[in-house]
Amino acid sequence: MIDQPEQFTFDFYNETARIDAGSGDDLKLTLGEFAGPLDLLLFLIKQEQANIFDIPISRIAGEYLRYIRLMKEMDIALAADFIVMAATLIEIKSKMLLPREITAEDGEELVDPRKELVDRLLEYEKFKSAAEMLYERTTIEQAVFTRGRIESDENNAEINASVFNILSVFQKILSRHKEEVMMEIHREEISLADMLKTLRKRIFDDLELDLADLFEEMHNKRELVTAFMAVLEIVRTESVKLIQKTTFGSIILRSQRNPQ
Amino acid sequence: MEQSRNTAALIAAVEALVFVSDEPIAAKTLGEVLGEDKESIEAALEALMSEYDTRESGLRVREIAGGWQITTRTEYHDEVRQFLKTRPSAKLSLASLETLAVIAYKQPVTVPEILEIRGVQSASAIKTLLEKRLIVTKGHKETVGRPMQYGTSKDFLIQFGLKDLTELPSIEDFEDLIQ
Amino acid sequence: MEQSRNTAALIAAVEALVFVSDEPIAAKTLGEVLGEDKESIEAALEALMSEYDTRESGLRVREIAGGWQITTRTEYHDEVRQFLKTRPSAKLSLASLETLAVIAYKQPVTVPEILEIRGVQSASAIKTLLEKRLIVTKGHKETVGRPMQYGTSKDFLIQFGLKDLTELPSIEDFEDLIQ
Repeated sequence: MIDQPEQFTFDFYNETARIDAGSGDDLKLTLGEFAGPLDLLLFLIKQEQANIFDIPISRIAGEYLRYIRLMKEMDIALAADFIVMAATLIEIKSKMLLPREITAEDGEELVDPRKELVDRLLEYEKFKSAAEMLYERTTIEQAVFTRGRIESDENNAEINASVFNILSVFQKILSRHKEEVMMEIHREEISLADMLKTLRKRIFDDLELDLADLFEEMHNKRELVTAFMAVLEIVRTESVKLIQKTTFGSIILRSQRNPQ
Repeated sequence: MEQSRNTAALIAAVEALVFVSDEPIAAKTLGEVLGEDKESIEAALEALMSEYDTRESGLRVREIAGGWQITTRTEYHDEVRQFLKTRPSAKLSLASLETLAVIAYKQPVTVPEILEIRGVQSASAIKTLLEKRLIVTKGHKETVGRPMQYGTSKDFLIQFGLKDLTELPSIEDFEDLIQ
Repeated sequence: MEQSRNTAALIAAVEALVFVSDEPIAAKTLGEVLGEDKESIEAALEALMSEYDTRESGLRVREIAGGWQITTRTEYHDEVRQFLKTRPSAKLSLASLETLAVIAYKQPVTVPEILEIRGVQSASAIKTLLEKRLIVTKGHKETVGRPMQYGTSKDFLIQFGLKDLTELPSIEDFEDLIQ
């Protein structure tokens, strides 16, 4: 295949934010990766079977805040956007409580304090539907293939790079230069069990492992903690010793097993 | 190029060029290479397309991303996939698809404008879309902070099977779906 | 695979597979993928081949190196060659791309400075970039050894669709996305 463009699939229905309400405060929460406050609001409106053009703001705001609190309790990192929305809801709610003043012109309708929010929700829903349309299109396109590589492909191809490639490549050089590890956004969390497995293999293969090297390889705090726990565990359960040859010198994990 | 080509020879030449081009080839390019006018090229492309359709070929000729391309017919995707051992891959997240939808309809559009619509930061989605070349930068917006603007790429058209951006359904059409 | 394919559908499936294969595809492989016996596959290939011949296609199906492939017909090689000539040649290697990136962002820049940033020699990459006219020399730097300085060319701007160098995305634009 000549640069068969990467094909995309998307599991539309499993990735949306889902909040399973159990009985009372016992809620299970599955937030889609980057679902935002508008998603949460739409979800709550649907759940309350409310009319989007006449949102029972007090009830929805209450529910919204309950979910926010819950997410905080569950230690889910809350985007600032969620808090901003909470403030907006409270503001709308308080405006709704004010007595409705009569406007200068008789009969002219008052601007509903909810209007701006409703407009935003409607606008956002359109793009959600558009995303779904794109998903369907790309699904169809996945059944289409282009020709295999032919001879002329070898001596061809325009400069197959965009400005962004240039920037991105430059950025990589810089970070390589500074010996910085660029944090990947979707790094998979490594479990303690996996870490232990890796660690065991390395120690028993190499017999020694410099702890500083090991920790250097970790990409974030969480991995560091996992690595640290793995070290403690392996020292406790295996014939492995922690050795420091000189004060302030590097700490070495050494296998006490006899090399085969 | 010689002008004395008959229709069949022109269609055949067009077919050969559409085949060798590794991306969709524009009718204009075909005209330039073959020294033929726009009408002849378009007629040849139409003829070629219906020829593939009528003989129930495993392939078809189609217009996409401002050009013409030969691809397999969707009916045979099972067989092709089995042979190439490809699986549909590389998931786009909901965030990426939503962000892509906003960019497709609002381009050129800046990160703050996308935030305004989605109500949530879209930075990592934009990065993914750039890496997959579905979007491209479109210069800075001449406004406070000169934010970068983004738009969809040619790869976007190809990936989503579009001739051009006007083929996207109007965003207002989605309103009806909502309520 | 389902066995109930009719002849036309088998020919079409064979055509699709021959088309997508990078290498000439063996009849045996076709049989395996399609779950058809040798005779049916060979009959389908013969039928396909004569179909291409009788309709005077710009392409033909041929047996080569123990497999089957679709190629352009020799009659149209002038046109094909003409078309291939119009295309810019050769992909940039990663080394060239990296060197180009350094030059784009750090220009005017000397070879020792590029070495400093990339950590590897870039001499052949610079040669390639000069040949492709993506970079130009920008006079000597008034320092020890008076090394030559390089910068990007007008062709660079055209190739990457930039109005001018200020349109290059900034490192900050990128970092905004990384967070």
